[in-house]
Amino acid sequence: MPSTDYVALARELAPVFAQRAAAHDKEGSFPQENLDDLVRSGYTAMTVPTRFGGGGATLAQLCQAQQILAGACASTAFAVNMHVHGLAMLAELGGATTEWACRSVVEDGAVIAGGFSEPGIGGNWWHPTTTATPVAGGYELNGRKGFFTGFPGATLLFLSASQTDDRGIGQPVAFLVPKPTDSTDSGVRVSSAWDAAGMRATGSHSLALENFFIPERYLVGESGSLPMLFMTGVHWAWCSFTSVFVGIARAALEHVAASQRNRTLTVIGKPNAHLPGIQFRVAEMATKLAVAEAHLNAAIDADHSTDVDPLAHYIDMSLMKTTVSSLCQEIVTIGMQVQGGSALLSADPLQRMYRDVVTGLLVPPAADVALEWAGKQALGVPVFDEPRWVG
Amino acid sequence: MPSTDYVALARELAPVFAQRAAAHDKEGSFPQENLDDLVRSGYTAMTVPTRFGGGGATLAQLCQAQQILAGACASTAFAVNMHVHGLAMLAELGGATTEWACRSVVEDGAVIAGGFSEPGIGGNWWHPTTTATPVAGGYELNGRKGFFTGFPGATLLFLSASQTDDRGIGQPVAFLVPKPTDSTDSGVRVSSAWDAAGMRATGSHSLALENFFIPERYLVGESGSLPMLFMTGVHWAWCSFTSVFVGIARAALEHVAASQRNRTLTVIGKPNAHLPGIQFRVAEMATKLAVAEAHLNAAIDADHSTDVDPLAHYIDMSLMKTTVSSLCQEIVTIGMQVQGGSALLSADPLQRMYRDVVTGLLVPPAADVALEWAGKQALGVPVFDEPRWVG
Amino acid sequence: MKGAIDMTDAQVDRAEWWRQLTETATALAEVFEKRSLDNYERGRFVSENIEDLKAAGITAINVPAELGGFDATLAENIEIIRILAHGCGSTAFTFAIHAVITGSLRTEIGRATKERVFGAVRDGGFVIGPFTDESSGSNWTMPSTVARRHDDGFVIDGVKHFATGYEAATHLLVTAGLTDEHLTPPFNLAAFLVEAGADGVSVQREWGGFAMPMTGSHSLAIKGLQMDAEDMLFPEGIAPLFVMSRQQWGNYCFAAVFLGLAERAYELAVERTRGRSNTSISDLARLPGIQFAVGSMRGSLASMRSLLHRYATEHVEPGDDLVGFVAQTCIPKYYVVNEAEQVVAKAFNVIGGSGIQAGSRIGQLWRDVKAGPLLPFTNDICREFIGKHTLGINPIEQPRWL
Amino acid sequence: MKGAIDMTDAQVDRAEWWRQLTETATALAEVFEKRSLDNYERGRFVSENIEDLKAAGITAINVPAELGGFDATLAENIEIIRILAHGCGSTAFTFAIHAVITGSLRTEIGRATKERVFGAVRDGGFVIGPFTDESSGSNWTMPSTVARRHDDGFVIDGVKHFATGYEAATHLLVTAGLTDEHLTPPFNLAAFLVEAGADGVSVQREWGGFAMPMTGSHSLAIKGLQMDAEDMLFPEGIAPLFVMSRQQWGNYCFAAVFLGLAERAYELAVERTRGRSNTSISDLARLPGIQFAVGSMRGSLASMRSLLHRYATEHVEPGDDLVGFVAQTCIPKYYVVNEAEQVVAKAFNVIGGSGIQAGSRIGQLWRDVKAGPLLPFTNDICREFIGKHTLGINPIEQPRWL
Repeated sequence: MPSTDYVALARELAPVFAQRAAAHDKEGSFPQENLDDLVRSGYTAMTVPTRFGGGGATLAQLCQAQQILAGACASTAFAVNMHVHGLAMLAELGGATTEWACRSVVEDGAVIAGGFSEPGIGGNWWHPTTTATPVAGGYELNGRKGFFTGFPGATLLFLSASQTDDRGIGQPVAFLVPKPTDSTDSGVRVSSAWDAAGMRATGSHSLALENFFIPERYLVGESGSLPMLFMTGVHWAWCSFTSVFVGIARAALEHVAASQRNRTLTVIGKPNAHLPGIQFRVAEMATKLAVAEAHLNAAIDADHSTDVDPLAHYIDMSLMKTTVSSLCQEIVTIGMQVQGGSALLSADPLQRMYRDVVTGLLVPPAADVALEWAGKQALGVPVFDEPRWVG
Repeated sequence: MPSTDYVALARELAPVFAQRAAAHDKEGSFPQENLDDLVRSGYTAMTVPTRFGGGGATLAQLCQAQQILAGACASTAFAVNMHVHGLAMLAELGGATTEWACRSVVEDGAVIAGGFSEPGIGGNWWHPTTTATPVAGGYELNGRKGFFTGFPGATLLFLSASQTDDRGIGQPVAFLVPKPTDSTDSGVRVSSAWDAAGMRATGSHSLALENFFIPERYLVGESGSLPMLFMTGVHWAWCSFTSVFVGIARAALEHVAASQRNRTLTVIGKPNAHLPGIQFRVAEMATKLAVAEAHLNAAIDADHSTDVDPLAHYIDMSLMKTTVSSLCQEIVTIGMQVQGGSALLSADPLQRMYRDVVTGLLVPPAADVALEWAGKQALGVPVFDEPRWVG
Repeated sequence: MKGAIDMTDAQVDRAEWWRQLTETATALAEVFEKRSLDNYERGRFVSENIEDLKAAGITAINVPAELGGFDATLAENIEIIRILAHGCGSTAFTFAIHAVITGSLRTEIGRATKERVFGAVRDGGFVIGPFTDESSGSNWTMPSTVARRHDDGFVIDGVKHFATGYEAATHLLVTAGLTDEHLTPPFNLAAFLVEAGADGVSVQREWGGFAMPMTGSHSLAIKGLQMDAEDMLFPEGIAPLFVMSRQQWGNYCFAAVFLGLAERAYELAVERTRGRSNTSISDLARLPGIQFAVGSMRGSLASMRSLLHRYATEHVEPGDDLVGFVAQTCIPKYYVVNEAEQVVAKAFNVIGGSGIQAGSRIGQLWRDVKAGPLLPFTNDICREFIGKHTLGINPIEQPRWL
Repeated sequence: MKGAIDMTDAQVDRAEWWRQLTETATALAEVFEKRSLDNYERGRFVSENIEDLKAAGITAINVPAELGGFDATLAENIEIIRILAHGCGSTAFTFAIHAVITGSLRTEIGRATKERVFGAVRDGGFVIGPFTDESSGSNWTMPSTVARRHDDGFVIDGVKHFATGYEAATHLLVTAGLTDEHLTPPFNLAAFLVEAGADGVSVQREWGGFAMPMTGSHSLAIKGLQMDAEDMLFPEGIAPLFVMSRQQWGNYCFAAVFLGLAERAYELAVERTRGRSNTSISDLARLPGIQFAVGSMRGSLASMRSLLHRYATEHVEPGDDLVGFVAQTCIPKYYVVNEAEQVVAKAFNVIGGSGIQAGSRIGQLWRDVKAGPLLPFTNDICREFIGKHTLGINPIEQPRWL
């Protein structure tokens, strides 16, 4: 059990983050002061194992805390998400790099950002096009990374690349490496700064990796082991991602319910909450939220041990993310209708939630692949069979 | 028949508006140069009757042209919408004020903006809280107007207010009055500049009317006739509103289809368009768009004469707007899923469409009132009976 | 028939003729609904209803004007089908099969065949087409029924499912794959006009359908059925093009059946609510939930009607892009049958527990409406055709996907 | 019964006992499904199945531990109901009524009544409760059945609909409004324990339901039914609180029936597709549309299961806010019954036209699933309770709306 109550900590930090959210959203600026608060308060050490001085938080604690942050400022929660869940996955892997990273987090306030998305691979993260070429003392990486969430605030980069094995086949490998502090000629260049409709304050830049040298010691795990590592640890990723969207949806419902209890139209003389149309739509929101929470919680509480078939585990987690993030987007959309025209005003946080929550439909795992794999598995069709479909 | 082909004109103007759209959206600036183009090209004279030198465009022509503008820049289409459909409604009303307004449009390039929304009345436009007090030579207006779309570019203001009749009952009245050019002490003050998540370039400011004097001659129609006038002419309002959202949805489908035909993932080696998941979702979009278009067109082609019961007419038009605008929002949301993560980038117009199209759920008529009235009418319950519900 | 012939004799105004046809259809739908309450559970074929439709001249609406017929448009066929579906889904669907065949065939066949078919139809003939071959997955391009050349004619063998209306049929349109080696699917498809009662056609399994139980959609065994050369309706290789270019008839007429079912479900919901009370609610119609549901059904039905009408008037003839046209005709079918399910479900909820009582009409509608997405073009085929066409991909190119 | 008693005698580990109960339920569900294929159309009451459940000790799962019973939790009741629904909706629903009554009653009644009821249940008793009064709109707070005081007891008159399981019942829980002037609704509500076969209870109309046809949910006429004072289960004015505080049993157990139906529909869709082919498709399971549909159903079912499980374990006992608790218990019922409809519809589409053939199991599921939203709490009541509660409005305050 962690000595820190991270859920209480999230509750403590949330109101300040909520106040700062509108400005960062407007400017698309990175909420560095929020990240500093998270480091200072020990939030970023949450998933570091206790043996390395961290909090050793459980998946359930991580997810609950992230939901609370997301309800206040979804960008902040999303920006720190790769850090908190990535550390948990690394901790399960073990090894020297992991220990070094964990100690950096606890002792030096290190923050990890991760990049597994690339232009041209869609949701197929197991097929990176970034190449890792062995050179003296390490590797040289070349390629492009998209949606590198949290990059501005990171001190460590968690990166995937493809290394060609002795059969000439590309195998995904991963590195955890200090972010170059020298912005020129370091091999890591922001090729396109983040500018988007939602999650605007996540600093999810696109990067160009150009002969980026990484010393050998920063390699994580063994070559080729990445897909299996990711499948067996995927609950950390998909449950924490999903928590961000559930947090937004819950905040939207609470905000809408409070607004409608307080808003009185002159023509009806009672709060809007007394209108059956408002009640029925709020009921849809509340019901969908209960479903989203229950499905997420069931995934959090599921058996994540190696007793479970890794593919089935990966599929169950992916289906959960697909189903729940879709429910969350519906909840906020209904909320917009309940709230009415004022929901569109920048002064109403609901419009930011509407823009942020749609990200849930867009981040990995891709819904179509989740449904395809779930269908194939149930129907006894191997998921990697070629041709992919026959008709 | 109008001598100008306004649909062709919209097609001609659209590409330029589309180029300008991103910048105005980013800044939230009013697209004055678009409005100037619309005036210069005669687009704004579209619905002025031919007897006053206008185009005398039909509802079908208006709606088709507005759909095209909306596909390029929804804010521009929405900002000019009150002008083009309002003129058509005024033309049916006739009278000296109308003739003066029509001639101003044709001869002086006048542009109308309209304000019927108010804080505190919800969608109940027939209950304005702005008061019109008779004074020597005219009226003095006091109150607040919200969502005064197109205000920055307008030269004429179309306003509603409530005048207390001799029984002490408030009756809605309307005025069409030159916009004061003196911004200080004119009685019309921008109390809150438009700053919103969608339709950002519409300049839909909130106004405070403070002892705003309006000469008698700017009164439109007779006191108390406004609700009936609006009900019988409502097809101009709801069909043109809806056209804006159908235009967005169609543009979204075209944009998504083109993107998916051109985007090739390295891991599949063919355009994404060959993926069945993409095909199925695009099919949903195309089907819903066909439904939206068909329902809108049926409303445009419906009998709008006084042979039709005004309440039934109002309900049919309102149900159409409710059903179709909801389909349009769904189309764009599915489009976001098809497009994937890049849909969120400011560089992709789809994210703007996602923010603009949700406005369709928020502008009048309110969905819940439309459903309530449609249900009551079918069930033989008078729509204004009190108590409103019994259970 | 009397009606129809009197009309032509008297040179009655076409609009007046149409008015009489729709009025008659409306009146008959009410009669059919009463019969449905009696016969649905037993799954008795709607032969009495079909006889009524014949007597009213409704089965003859597609007889070409040159043969003295009403020569109904596709939109008019749809309107009649929709009206009939208010009373009885089985009757509307059975009639729809006849309407699809007679409506689409009249412009595509030679004078002699036309007189043979439509002369019969004018005099009370009823044409059906069991199009679903054994284990073909409803894919007409891969028939399992075969036609072998024999002397100057053909011999046909196979099994056909869903022979809707068989008991009322005077003629059957039977498709089969020619065994000629030079013809590959789908160009080996041929269509034959078979007189009812011909040797070699027998009922293999009687219909006992869960939905549309009164359509008599038996499975037929076709064994050694002998056809003359002139019984083949199209020249070799042309039948597939005919089928493709006439999909609008199937897609729109089927959609009309389910639109009609949804409309009737809506009416029942209003009827069961308007002015009703119980011990706790003095007026069900004043409950907001009922009002919202009724309003929402109205919106859905208006959408469905607009869509189907638009397609039945504006997307009636294929242009140069035949496959693209077929893809477009899927749109109203796909939307209407699925939306109809939602409307019937909502109406059922408004009616409430009393709708569960046996013999209730809403229960029949709930069963019938489920047939919609299962009829060709099925949902997945619709999605594939519409999606590929919108994305500029030919829906019938191979490989179908990656 | 034998099974259950042996268990207690042997002091068998409770987990092992539970394993045996679920295994037996699973095996029986398969038997019930075969019977359903034979009996559904005829609407024969599932008496054989109820006898099997008695023999297996499943009807006795709610017998309190102090009386030697398994004393099943609400979550365990739900699990059994869900399993039974895989085989037969009518059986699962009939059992659910008994489970709701026995499960909720055991903690609320005195020692003597408890021994009377649960002694009987342990020995094969089956308790049902026809709760729907004539023209009450399913609103139990406004009963039309009345109980008049007479000597030291009561005389009951009224009509009760939906007496599910009547033919198997050994006991009936009959609610009625006391005619005492000092009691106003809902506080005049009283509940009586009636032995089956009592004079004054007769079948007024036999059940012939469109959905759940084998539940024997007859309408009962109650005329001059005489009750002793001790047959009244709760003190005056307490019955309404009992009903309110036990709504979780009805809402969750009903939801479990429809979850089970949806799960079975999904299984059938997979069974009918896996490894199947036709003349045009070599392997149906390799079609993307089928895969997406199966994947999407899996997602839906996982959501439904998570939701119901969460509520059945975490929202089991009311706290201080009784009405708020009732509102919360509506959530899984509302979601599951409506989502189940969507899943069954999707499964039916995957199965395709062959599902329309008579006697098909998917057709039975399609009919049964429609009962879900019509059972209390109906959709509109759920929406009202959930919405008001979320907005901080007491769902039972008056006036209900503006």
